[in-house]
Amino acid sequence: MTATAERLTTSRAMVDGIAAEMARDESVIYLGEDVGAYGGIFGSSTGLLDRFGATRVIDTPISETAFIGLAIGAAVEGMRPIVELMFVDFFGVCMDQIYNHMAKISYESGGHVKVPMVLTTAVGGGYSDGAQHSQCLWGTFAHLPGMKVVVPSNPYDAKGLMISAIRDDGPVVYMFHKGVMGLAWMVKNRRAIGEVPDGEYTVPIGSARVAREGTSVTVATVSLSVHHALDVAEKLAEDGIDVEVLDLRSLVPLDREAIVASVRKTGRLVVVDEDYLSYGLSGEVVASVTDVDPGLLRAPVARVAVPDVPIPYAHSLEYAVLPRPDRIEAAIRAVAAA
Amino acid sequence: MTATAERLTTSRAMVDGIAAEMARDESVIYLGEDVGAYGGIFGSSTGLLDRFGATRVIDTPISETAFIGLAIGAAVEGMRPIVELMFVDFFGVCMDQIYNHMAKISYESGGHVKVPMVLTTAVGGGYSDGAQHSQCLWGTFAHLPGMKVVVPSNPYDAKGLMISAIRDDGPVVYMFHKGVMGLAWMVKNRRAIGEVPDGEYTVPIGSARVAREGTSVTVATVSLSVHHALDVAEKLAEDGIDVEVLDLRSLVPLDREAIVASVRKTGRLVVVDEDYLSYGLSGEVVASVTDVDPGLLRAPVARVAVPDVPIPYAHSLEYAVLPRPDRIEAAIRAVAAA
Amino acid sequence: MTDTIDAEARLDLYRTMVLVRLFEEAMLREYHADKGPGFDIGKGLVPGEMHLAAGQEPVAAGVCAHLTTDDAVTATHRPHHFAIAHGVDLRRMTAEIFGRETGLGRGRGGHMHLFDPDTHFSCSGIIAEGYPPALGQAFAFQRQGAGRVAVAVTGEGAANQGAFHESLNLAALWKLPVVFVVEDNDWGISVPRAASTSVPSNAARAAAYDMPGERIEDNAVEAVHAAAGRAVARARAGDGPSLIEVHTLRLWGHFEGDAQAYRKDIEDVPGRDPIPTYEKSLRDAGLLDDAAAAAIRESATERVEDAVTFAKESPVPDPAGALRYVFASGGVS
Amino acid sequence: MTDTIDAEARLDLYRTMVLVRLFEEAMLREYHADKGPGFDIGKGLVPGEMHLAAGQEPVAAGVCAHLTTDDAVTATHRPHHFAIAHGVDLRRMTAEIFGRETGLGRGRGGHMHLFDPDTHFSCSGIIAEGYPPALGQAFAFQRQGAGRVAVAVTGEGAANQGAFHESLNLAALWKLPVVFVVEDNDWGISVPRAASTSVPSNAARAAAYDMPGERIEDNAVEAVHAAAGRAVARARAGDGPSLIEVHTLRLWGHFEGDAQAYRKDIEDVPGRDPIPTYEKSLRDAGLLDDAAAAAIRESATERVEDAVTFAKESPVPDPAGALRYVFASGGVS
Ligand SMILES: Cc1ncc(C[n+]2csc(CCOP(=O)(O)OP(=O)(O)O)c2C)c(N)n1
Ligand SMILES: Cc1ncc(C[n+]2csc(CCOP(=O)(O)OP(=O)(O)O)c2C)c(N)n1
Ligand SMILES: [Mg+2]
Ligand SMILES: [Mg+2]
Repeated sequence: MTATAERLTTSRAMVDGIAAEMARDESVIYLGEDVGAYGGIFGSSTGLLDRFGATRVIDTPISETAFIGLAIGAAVEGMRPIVELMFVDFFGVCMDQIYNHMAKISYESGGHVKVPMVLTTAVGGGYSDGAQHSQCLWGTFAHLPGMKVVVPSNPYDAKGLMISAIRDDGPVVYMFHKGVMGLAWMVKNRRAIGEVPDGEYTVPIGSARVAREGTSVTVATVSLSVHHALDVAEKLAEDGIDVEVLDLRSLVPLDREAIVASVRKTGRLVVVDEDYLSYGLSGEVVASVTDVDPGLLRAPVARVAVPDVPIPYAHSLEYAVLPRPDRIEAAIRAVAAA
Repeated sequence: MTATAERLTTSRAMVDGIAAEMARDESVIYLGEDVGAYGGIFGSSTGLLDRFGATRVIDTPISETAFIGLAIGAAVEGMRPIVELMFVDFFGVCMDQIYNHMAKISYESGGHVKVPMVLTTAVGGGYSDGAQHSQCLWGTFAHLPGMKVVVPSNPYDAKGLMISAIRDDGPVVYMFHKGVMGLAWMVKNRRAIGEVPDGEYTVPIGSARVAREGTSVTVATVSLSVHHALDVAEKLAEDGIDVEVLDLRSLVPLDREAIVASVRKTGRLVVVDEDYLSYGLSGEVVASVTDVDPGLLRAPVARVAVPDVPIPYAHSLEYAVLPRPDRIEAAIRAVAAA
Repeated sequence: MTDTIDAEARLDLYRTMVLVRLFEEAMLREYHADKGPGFDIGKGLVPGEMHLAAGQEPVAAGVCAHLTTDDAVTATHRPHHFAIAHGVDLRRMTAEIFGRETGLGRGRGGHMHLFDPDTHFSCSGIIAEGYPPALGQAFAFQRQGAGRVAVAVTGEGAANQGAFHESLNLAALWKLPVVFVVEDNDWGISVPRAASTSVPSNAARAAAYDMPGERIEDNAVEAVHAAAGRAVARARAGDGPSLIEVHTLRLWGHFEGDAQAYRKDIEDVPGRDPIPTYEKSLRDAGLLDDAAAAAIRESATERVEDAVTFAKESPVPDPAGALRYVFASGGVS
Repeated sequence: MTDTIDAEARLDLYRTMVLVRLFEEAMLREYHADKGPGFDIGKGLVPGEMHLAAGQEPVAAGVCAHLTTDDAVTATHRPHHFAIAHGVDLRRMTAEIFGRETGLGRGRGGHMHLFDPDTHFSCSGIIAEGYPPALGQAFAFQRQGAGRVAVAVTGEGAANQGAFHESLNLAALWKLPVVFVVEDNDWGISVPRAASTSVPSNAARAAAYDMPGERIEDNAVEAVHAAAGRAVARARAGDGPSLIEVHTLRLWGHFEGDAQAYRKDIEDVPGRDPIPTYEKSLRDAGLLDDAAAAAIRESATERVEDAVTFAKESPVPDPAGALRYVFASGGVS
């Protein structure tokens, strides 16, 4: 293990983590649609085929139920498959394998069977891909027991969480937002590129990261919205609103202590969520506080999320429903002033 | 329309509602596995085949994607299908048709296409049916936009909500808890049988019902847990704890005003949810209050739900994780005392 | 059930193919017009993924020639050729692709989500999941007894998805008036057919449902026309579903921006373009000369450019209306 | 690859069938022992749904005769016969059905969720969804190169589920060492095969994947044994998957409590019991007499009753441990 580091995009950092584990452990393989020669539609496996060959980096038919199930069976027999669901939006064709099998076998077997696998999947919108290719849906996965759910926002975490996920003895869902990957062909955010240590390191699953310390308002969020929240925080600092940005990083387990600790300090909470508003992340974050003490909240909570509408295609409409910086800023100002 | 009424089980009331609409409207049909001669595994279609014949009450192959999709296409062409997913736990084999098609076509078509259909499905545990046959999962459905979600707790609502659901010009998911159906072969609750008016009537979708007025603590819940909550409330009344029980009845739309109004009165909130704890109903109910004013809450909120564990088989374990009366009672006492 | 085809029908096939091609060329142009500098998928008047069907015109033209707008078509993520061949209004379809309020879906849907109740056309971006709703349309038609049919389209990659199997079985079981069409363009994005499909022909799979299955080679529009004629007639007669697989050609990338580095047949692709081939056969048969061909192109160009102009001049949706149409009542709740 | 079977192997088939049957009879007895008054599905030492496999013994016996406990089996909601024939520990399996801490799943799983890593056995309550994980076991075995195989079982009703199709295609494509077994007991709960399946034989569907397919009629255990022998040998040799459909018999209801009012063949069912039939053929062949038959029953009874006693004497899980084993680390988070 070296102490050097490189500046990588999130996508390259994710691949770096996979490659490190594939080099270390023969039983790690990467399976999915267009993950071989294509390198993953969103760059999640670029270069792996060249390095590890077609027996370990495997293109599948468009049969998500069959190949995700295959990964489960292989994991049960001791392999450590990483299997990609190209867009999370496609979960409906294969959710049974995911939630009724991958996630439940450990429990149903009384811990006698382990299912060490990673399910990777691309999430997020913002580029007019319409209602079936733009969703986040992490709330859907996090609601169902038995799978950990991680959602990196930056290159460092992307690699470290990937290594942790692969080494976990149970199933981990690893959701990468297209907008944080630093892809050449999408709108770029400067936070999608960053310092990534060479070699192995892990980021623990289940611990949030204070992305920015502040005292006025807590913004709890994940993924691309972390970038937006930090941008907004910089701007608001000029107006004397000192925003604390909490990057939750992992939805299961959820770092409830970090949420409560931050709100204890600020007394004000904004949850930013690119998933749908209702029955999802935003409510759970709020409840993490009210479970302990609703008195910590000195103002109504603002939930900046997709307002229970399919993601529209037209740019004007899509930007109206996504938690864009303008909506985040307005919410923080309102909560800070309340 | 007559003014007479009968005492019916929830199951018979549900069927009564379906039959009334089938008699009135030729385009209403009932499709699903074992809905014909068997009459529905949980009595959701008993007697319909005899009355309406095999062209309108139709047994399907075990091909949920195909036959739910078929219902969607038929609805698009002007029929009003009711289609049954035998257990909600099976949603993973057909969720794409449900959430990416049934629920989104109206929006994607800019309102030009309507999908008037009802998806019925059995939910709930408590009889040792294990991790794949005991779930509620209403949080999963309610999180995804474009479908209304109703969850009746008693015979009157079962019929009235069914008629509303059939008449709705969009998709409605109708979730019936096995434990409220009044089935001969399951543990019986006296509230699973009740007065049901003959003929047509509707219960509006989206309005909660105050099942019991009270001033000390609000219990917001649905379905079988309403029965338990009322039982507990009766008991606690003797100790001077005056519980208000809110039967939400519909999760989408959610009657947020009713929740806030009740909490405004009591200042204390317990949410009882037979679905999984995290990222679900309980958080959303809490957030409905904190969206408006966290100051309404004079004590921590108690969430009595399934604690993010697959439903265990063994009776001792299952009863430990379900929101049984003992846990509800303890939670109300704690919140009342806080 | 005849395999002969008259001159006017042949010219119609050609007209449809040309119209589709000119439309796809226009989309190509408009899509790339304002994606730069570099290539940003979210930019421009036509943002998002764009799956064009150039090369696959024979399938849509040959099949839809047998349909009226009372029949239904469910298409895929690559839907334009079928939409056009089936008679979806070109202006409103184009406006949808441009995300305008005048579009088929008032800009809410986009190019993978074209819904037209007037022609019973729809499509879906989810692989093979357009098949099941087609069954339902066929189910409703069967009850009406008027001989209407539903055509359900997928790619060859999609034929390995569960929905394909379930749909074929259910349609055969209930003798639904469906024609299943598989467009085999050799690729599912970067995955060649041999790496996805365990049999050389999906037509062979029809036997697993006791259904006629036919495979058309060489992207031959008249062979498609003939096979579809038989399948549609069978469905209209109440004899149940059929499956047709057409070996067609993806002339361009899977979607725009696809560099196709994986594609070994790439050199050879332009030479397999079905339109010049068919044009030549019509010329050889004396049905087409320079003037007639030019007139067909001209009229198609006019229609396409009219649609593009209509789209560009149409209003962008007001963000204030973003929540309309979630429910049938119009609003979000 | 031979169809001949020696005397000991024939007796073994019989022994397995008898053991399964006595187990199912014991479950029937224990299940109904304490459901009253009336019938409450949630009551008693063995609560919940109970799908017994009486009548289907020939399938499990014939197939599993070719396996060792290094091979994998994934079964369905009706799993006992395959579990027993594959050699799952009877005590721990029974304890699981009784929901005890000593059970295969420490009481967390139940009768539809039996997982035994020692014999690579598992099952699932979701129709056809046991097929895909079997592919993964076969995939891991293929890489080990030691000739291990995975057997994946469903009912005929399940063969119309998407997972069936996807699994067959993928297994054939990658030449995975899998044997797909379809138990055709004529019914999917109350739905007769003719109302669910568009073809008379699922073996015919194997051709849709370029895979050998065979249908065995008459619930004939030796024919199952022969076909399975060929399929297992093929898989072990690296030649890929096969499909076997067996026309078997559901002797009892779909689950316990099923009144079977829908079942028109009900009168005729007991006469088709495969065990007396097979017993007679062994007697006719001089392989079995009263004493030997009695000894087999006696030893099976002993094993079954020992397992039931073990289960009943085992501790009920402590509610305090309800959250253990959600994650591999043991806890809920
Ligand atoms: C269920 C699902 N899985 C994966 C995808 C991603 N995807 C979109 S198009 C495509 C390839 C489709 O290939 P094919 O069916 O042959 O159609 P073609 O693109 O060649 O027209 C894939 C994998 C999807 N849209 N839906
Ligand atoms: C996806 C799914 N759909 C429906 C069911 C409910 N169900 C359980 S068993 C069964 C019938 C299965 O029939 P078959 O496959 O023939 O097996 P058998 O019961 O006859 O052994 C059904 C419909 C289920 N468990 N999973
Ligand atoms: Mg293709
Ligand atoms: Mg069966």
